[in-house]
Amino acid sequence: MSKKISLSYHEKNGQIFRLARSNAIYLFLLLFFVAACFASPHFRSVSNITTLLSQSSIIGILAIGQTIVLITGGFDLSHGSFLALVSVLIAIVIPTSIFGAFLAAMVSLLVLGFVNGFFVNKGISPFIVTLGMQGIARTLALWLANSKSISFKADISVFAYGSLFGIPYCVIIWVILMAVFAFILNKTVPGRHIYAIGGNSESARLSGVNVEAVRYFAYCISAFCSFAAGVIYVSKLGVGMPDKAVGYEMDSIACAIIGGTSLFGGVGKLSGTLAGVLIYGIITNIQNLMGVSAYWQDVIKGLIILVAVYFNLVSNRRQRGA
Amino acid sequence: MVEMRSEKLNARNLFSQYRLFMILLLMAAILSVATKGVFLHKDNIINLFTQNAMLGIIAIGQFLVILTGGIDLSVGSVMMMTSVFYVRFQGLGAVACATLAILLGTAFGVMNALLITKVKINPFITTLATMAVAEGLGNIFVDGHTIFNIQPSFLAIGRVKIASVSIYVFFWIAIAVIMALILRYTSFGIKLYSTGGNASVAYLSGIKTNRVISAAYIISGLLCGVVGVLYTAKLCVGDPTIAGTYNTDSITAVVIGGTSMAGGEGKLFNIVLGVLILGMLSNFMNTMGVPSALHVGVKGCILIATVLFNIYEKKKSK
Amino acid sequence: MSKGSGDSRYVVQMYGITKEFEGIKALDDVDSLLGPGQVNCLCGENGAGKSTLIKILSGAYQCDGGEIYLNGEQVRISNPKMAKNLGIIPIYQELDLIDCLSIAENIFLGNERKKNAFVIDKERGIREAEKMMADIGCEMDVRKNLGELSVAQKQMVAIAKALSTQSKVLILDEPSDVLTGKELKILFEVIRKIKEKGVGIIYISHRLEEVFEIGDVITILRDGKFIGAAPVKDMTRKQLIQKMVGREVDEDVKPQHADPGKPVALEAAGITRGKVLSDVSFLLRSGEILGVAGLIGAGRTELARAIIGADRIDKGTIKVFGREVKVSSPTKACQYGIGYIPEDRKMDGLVLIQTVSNNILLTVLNQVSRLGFLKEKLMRDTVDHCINQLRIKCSGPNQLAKYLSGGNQQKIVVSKWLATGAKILILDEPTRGVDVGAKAEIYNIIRDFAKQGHAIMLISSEMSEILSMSDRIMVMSEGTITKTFDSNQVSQEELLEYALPKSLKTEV
Amino acid sequence: MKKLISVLLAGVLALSLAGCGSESQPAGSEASSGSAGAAQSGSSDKKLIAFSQGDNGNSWRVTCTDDLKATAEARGYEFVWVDAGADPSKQLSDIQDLLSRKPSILIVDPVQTDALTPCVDMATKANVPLITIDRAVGAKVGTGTYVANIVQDFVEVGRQAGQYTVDYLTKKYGKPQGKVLEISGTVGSSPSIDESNGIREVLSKYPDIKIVASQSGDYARATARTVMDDFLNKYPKGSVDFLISYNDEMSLGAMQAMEDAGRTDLFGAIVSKDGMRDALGEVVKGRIYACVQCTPYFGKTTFDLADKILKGESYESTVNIPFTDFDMTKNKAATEEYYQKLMKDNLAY
Repeated sequence: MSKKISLSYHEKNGQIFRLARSNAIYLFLLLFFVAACFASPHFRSVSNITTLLSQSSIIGILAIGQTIVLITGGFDLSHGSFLALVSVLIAIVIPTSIFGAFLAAMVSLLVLGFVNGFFVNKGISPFIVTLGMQGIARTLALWLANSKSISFKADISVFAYGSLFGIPYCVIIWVILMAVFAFILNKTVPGRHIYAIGGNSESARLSGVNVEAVRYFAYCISAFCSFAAGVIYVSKLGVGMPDKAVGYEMDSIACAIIGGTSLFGGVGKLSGTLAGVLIYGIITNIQNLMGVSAYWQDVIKGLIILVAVYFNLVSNRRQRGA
Repeated sequence: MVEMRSEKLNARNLFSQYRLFMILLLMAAILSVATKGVFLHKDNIINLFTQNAMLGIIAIGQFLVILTGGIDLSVGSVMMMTSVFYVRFQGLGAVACATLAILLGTAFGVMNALLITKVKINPFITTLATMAVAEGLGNIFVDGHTIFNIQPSFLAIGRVKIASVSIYVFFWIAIAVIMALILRYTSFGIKLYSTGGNASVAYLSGIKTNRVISAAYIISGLLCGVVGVLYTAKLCVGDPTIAGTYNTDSITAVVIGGTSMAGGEGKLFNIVLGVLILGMLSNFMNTMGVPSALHVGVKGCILIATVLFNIYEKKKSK
Repeated sequence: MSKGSGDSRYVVQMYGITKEFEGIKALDDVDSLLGPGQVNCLCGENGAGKSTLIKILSGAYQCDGGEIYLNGEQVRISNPKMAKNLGIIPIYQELDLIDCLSIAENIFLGNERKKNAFVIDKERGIREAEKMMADIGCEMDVRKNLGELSVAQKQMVAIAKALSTQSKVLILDEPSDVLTGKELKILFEVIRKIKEKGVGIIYISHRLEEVFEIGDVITILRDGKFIGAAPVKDMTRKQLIQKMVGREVDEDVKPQHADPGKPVALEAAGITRGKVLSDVSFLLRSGEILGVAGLIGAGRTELARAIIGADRIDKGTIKVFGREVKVSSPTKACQYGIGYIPEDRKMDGLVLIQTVSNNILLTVLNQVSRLGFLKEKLMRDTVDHCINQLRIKCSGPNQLAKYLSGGNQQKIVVSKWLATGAKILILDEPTRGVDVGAKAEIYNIIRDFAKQGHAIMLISSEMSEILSMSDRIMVMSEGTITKTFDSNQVSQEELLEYALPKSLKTEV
Repeated sequence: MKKLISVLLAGVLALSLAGCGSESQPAGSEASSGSAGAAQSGSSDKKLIAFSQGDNGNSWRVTCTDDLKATAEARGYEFVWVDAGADPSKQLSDIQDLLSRKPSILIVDPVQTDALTPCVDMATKANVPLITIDRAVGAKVGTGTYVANIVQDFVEVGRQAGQYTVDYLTKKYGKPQGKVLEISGTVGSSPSIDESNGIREVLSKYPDIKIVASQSGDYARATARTVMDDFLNKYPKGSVDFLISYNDEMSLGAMQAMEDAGRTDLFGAIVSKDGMRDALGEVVKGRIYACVQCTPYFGKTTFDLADKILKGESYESTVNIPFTDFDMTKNKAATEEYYQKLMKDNLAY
C-alpha cells in the first residue's frame, strides 16, 4: 500500500519535471522576455509589444509553413523569393482588381508549392529542390517586374498597419492561421499523416497513407503561408519589390528549430515554433531599443540562437532520459 | 575511392563516372558555337579557371562536410571575415597576418566542429548561427568600411602568373589534388566515406567518428581562411560584403558534382567539374547577354535538372 | 493463357506469378493457394522470392505475369491501399509502424476513426485500440508513443493494427524474428483465434519448428521457382530443408566442451548501467562459446554495448586476459581485441552504400596503413583472405554491400572482426534473418573460432540455437544474470523459466 | 535540472553580452552605452537623434553613416543608428523600434523610395520630425512630420555620365558615334534605374552611339570584374570604345580585369560615379576619363537643418546636394586638389 503511494507520488513528481522540460522553450522565452524588460524600459510599453508582434507576424506566418514542411522531413528554402514574387504579382494585378490580385498571387504560389512537392516526390533532396525554386521564383519576380520595383495606388496598408480593438490585423491573421494549422496538424487525418510520413515515409506508405499526396499538401501549405505572409509584406511596403526579402527562409527555419522542430522530420509543434518566432523577434527589437551597434547585432543574434537551441536540446535529451 | 577500380569494369558505370565530364564538354561545345569560337580562346579558358578558383577551393571544404552528411552554411561569411581580418591587421606583416587569418578561419571550423560533435547541435542551425557571428565580426574588424590601401608587396603576390595563368588556379588545383590523394590513399578517406555512409557502423567498428566529422569542418574552415587571404590579394580590397553567394553556390556546385546530401557518396573530381559547370554557366550568360534577372533562375533549373538526372542514372544502374 | 480459374473455395489463388527486377527473375511462374482458416507457410531460403511474392499480393509490387483470385474473383492489386480495401493485410519484417505516433494512431494509421471526412475522433480511436490490444492479450496505455515500446510489444501492436481492418488474408513476414518464448506463445494464440474467424494466413519464418507448430500447408520456393506445396503433416523437417536448400544440410550439432583449464579471456565484474544493467558479472574462457539467453529487453544487447564501450557504464570492471582495462569507446575495445557483431545488421553492421572491401577494412584501417597512408597490397590481401575464408558470395571486393544477400552481409560483418584478429567475439543475434543454408555455415564459422581458441559470447533469442551452440549458457532477465548453466544439463523450459521477468512468472 | 539552470544562465549571459557588446565596440559605444544609461535614469540632457540606415553594405553608405555620427556627436547630440541590411521591411521595423525611444529627430536613408513611405505615418504618429537623406520617400515633404528631404538627383548624374560619353566619343571620332559597354548597379535598385534613365535620355539624342552590352555589376567590385572578364572576351580590341560604370567600386574591378587581360585599350575611356579616392587617383592618372562625384558627406547639411528645426528657426524643406565632376579635361585643378586632400586626410571619399 505504502509502496503504491510513494510510487504514484514519484510519478507525479516526474510528470512535473516532464512538464517543465517539454515546455523548456517557453521557460527560455519567459526568461528572455523578463531580461528584456529589465534591459530597456521602452521594451515593456504596450505599444512596443504590439509593434513587436506585428513585426514578427511575417516571419511567424512563414514559420508555420516551414514547421509543417520540416515535420514531413522536408525543407523549404523558397520562402524569401516567394515573398518577393507575391509582392510583385499583387502590385501588377491590383490596378485591375484587388480581389483578382490576391487570387492571382495565391493561385500561382500554390502552383509553385505544388512544383516543389512534385520534385520532392521525384526523390530529389528537398534542400536542393527548394534551393532551385528559390532561384526560379526570384527570377520570375524580377522578370515579371522587369527588375524594377512596382508601386501601386490601391491602399491595402490595413493588413500591416490597421488594427481591431488595438490588435493589428497582421497579428490577427497570424493567430488565425496558427489556430487553423494547429487544428489541422493535431486533429485531422492529413495532419497526422504529415507526422506519419515524417516519422517513416515507407511505413506510412505500406499502411496505405498516400505519401505523395501528403507531401504535395505540405508544400502547398508552405506556399500558402508564403502567400499570406507576402500579403502582409506588400501591404507593409505598399510596393512590389522583386529583389528584396532575401534570406527570409533562413529566419523561418531558425524559428522552427529554436521551437524544437527536428530537421529529421516527425517531431515538431506549432506552439514551439510560436515561441521560437517571439524569441527571434525580441532579439532584434531589444537590441535596437538598447542601441546595440548594428555590427554586434549579428554576432549576438547568432549566439542567442545557439543558446536557445541548446536549451531545447538538453531539456529534450533529459526528457528522453526520464 | 577504391570503388573506382571496379566501376571501370562496367560500361554504364564508366559513363556515369564521367557523365559530368561529358556534360562539361557538351556545354563547352555549345558555348564555343554560341560565341563563335571566342569561348575556346586560351584567355577565356584561363579566365574561366581564374574566376572560379575561389569558389573551387571553398567547394572542396564544403564537399568534405557534405560527405559526412552535414552542411556548412558559414563558408562565405568566414571567408569574408578572414579577408577583412587580413586587411585590418596587415600591419603585422604579410606572413604573420596571413597565418593569423587562416588560423581564424580554422578556429571557426573548430567552433562548428565542437558545437556539432560535442554539443550535438544540428549542423544546419549551427553553421547558420556561426554564419551570423562571422558576418558580424567581419564588419566589426573594419567598422563596415571597405579598405583599399593594401601593401603593394602583398598585391604583387596576387599578380603572380605562371605561363600567364594566375596563381589562384594553381592553388585550387594543388589543393584539389592533395585532397583527392588524401581521400584515395589514406585511411582518412575510407573513414570519412564510411562515417558519412553510416556513422553508427563506423563508430561500432572502432572509428572515432567525432574526430572524422570534426576534421571535415575544420578543413572547411581552414580553406575558407586560405581563400579569404587569396581573395584579398586578388581584389586588392578588404570588403565586408563579399560573403554574398559563396554560401549557397558552394553547396550548389557540390550537389551538381553528384554528391548526395545524405552523405557518404560523391567524388572530389566531380566537384571540380561541378564548379566549372557553374562557372561556364554564368560565363555563358554574361557573354550571351542574358539579362541578369534570369541568372539565378537558370542556375536553379540546372541544379534540379542535374540531380534529377543523377537519380535517373542510379535507378538505371541498379 | 489463363492457368487456373476462380474458385470460391479458396480465399487466395495465385497462378503463374512472375516478377523481374532488371532482367533477373525474382519470381518465375509461382502458384499458391490459401483456403479460409488455413495457415500457409511460405518456406525458402533468403532470395527465394518469399518477400517478393507477398509484396505482390499486398500491392507493394506489381507482378509482370500471372493472375490473382480473391474468393474466386480475379483482382488486380495496384497499390497497398487497394490491397487493404480488399482485406489483404501484411505485417512486414520491417514493422510498418511509426515511432513518433501513439500506439492508437499507429493502429489506425491509414484508416483513422473519424468524426467526419476530415476530423479525427481521438477518443473513439483510443477506446477501440485499447480493446484490440486487450483482445490479443496485452493491455497497455495506447496513448503512449510507440517509440517507448520494446520490439516485441511493437510486434503486438503491428498485429493489432493488422486486425483493425476487416481482413480476409493476413500476411506475417518473419514475425517471430523479434519474438521470444512468451510473446511467441501469445502470437500463436492470436493466430489460432484469427483462423477461427475464417481468415487465411500466410506465414513466413526461418524457424522451421514454428512452421510445424502453426502451419497447415507449406509452399516451398527456391530461387524464385515454385518447388511444391504440401500439407504440413505429410512432411518431415529433413524433407522440407532438402526441398528448400536443394541439397542435404547437416543441421544437428554437438556442443564441444572447452576445458576449464583454458585462460580467462574476458572477466566482467559488477557491470551496472542506469536501469538497464545491474551488477552483471561473468567469466569467458578462450575457446569457449558462452550463450546469452533471455527475452527481448532483458539487457543482453545493452551488456554487449557496455562491454565494448559503446555505452558508458556507471559501475563495474572489465578484465581482458587478466589485465584490468578501461573500455571507454569501441576504438579501445578494438585495441583490446574485443569484436562486436551487432544485432541490427543494416543499422549498425554495414555501410550499405560502401564496397565490400571498405566494409571489411573498416576495423583494421590502422593495421593496413602507415601514418594514415594505405598499403594497397596489404589491403587487397586482407580483403581477399576474408572473402575466401568465409566464402562470401560477391562479384568482387568492390561490389556495394547493399547488393549482397542477408547471409553474405552477415559474413562480411563477421569477417570485419576476424580481420582484426580479435580474441574475443560478441555475436548479437548472428543468424537473424539468415536462411537455413547460410545459418549452418555461420554456425560452423563460429565453432571454428572457438576451436582456434577465440572466446565467443553468443547472444540469441532462439533457444534451440543457444542450446546447440553454447558450452555454457547464462540467462539474463531485467538487466541481471538469473542463472548460468552447462548447456548439456538444461532444457528450453528451464531457460525460459529463468528468462521470464519475475513479474510475469505467475502467468506461465 | 541543474543543466537547465546552467543554460538559463547562459541565456542571460548572452543577453547581457548584448549590453556590454555595444560598449566593447569602439564605434557607437558612447551612444549606445549612453542610451542604456538613459534607459535606467529615464532622462538625459542630450537630445536623441535616431538614424535608420537602409543598407550599410557598401563603403559609400558606411562613410555616410560615420559622417552623420561624427557630426552629431560633435554637436552634442546623442546618436543611435540601425542598419536594415537592404531589407525595406526590416527598415520599417527598425524605424518603429527607434521611434519607441522618442528621439527628437528621425533621419532615414531609405532602401527604396516608395517602400519606405509608411515611415512618414509612423513618425507623424510618434510626433517626431522626419528627415530623409540620399533618397526621398513616396510622400510629399510637409505631410505630417515629414519636414525635410536632402537628396542627390541620380537622373542628373546619369545625364552627366551620358554627356561625358558623348564628349569622349566626339573627341575620338570627330562626331558622336561608337560602341559603349555598360556595367549597371544592383538590378531593380532605384539609383541604378534613375542613372540608366538619365544616361539613355542623353544618348537617345545620338543614334550613332550604341550601348552594345549591359550587365549588372551589383555595385560590387568582384561581380563587375567577372562581368568585365566576359565582356573583354566577347569584344576583342577595337570593337568597343567606351565603358559606363555605375560606381567606382565596379570601375576599379573592371580595370583590374582589363589589366590582367592586358587590354589597356579601354583605359581612359571610362566614366564612373561616386568619387572614391582610388578612383580619383585613376582619374588623375588619366585612366578614368571622368568621375561624377556624389558625396556621402551629408553630415553638415543634415545637422544644420536639424539645429534649425530644433531651435524652431525657418529652414529649407528640400535640399539638393550639388555634385561635382572630376575629370582632367574641364576641372583639372579642382580634381587634383581634391585628390591630394583625400590622400592627406586618408579619407575614402
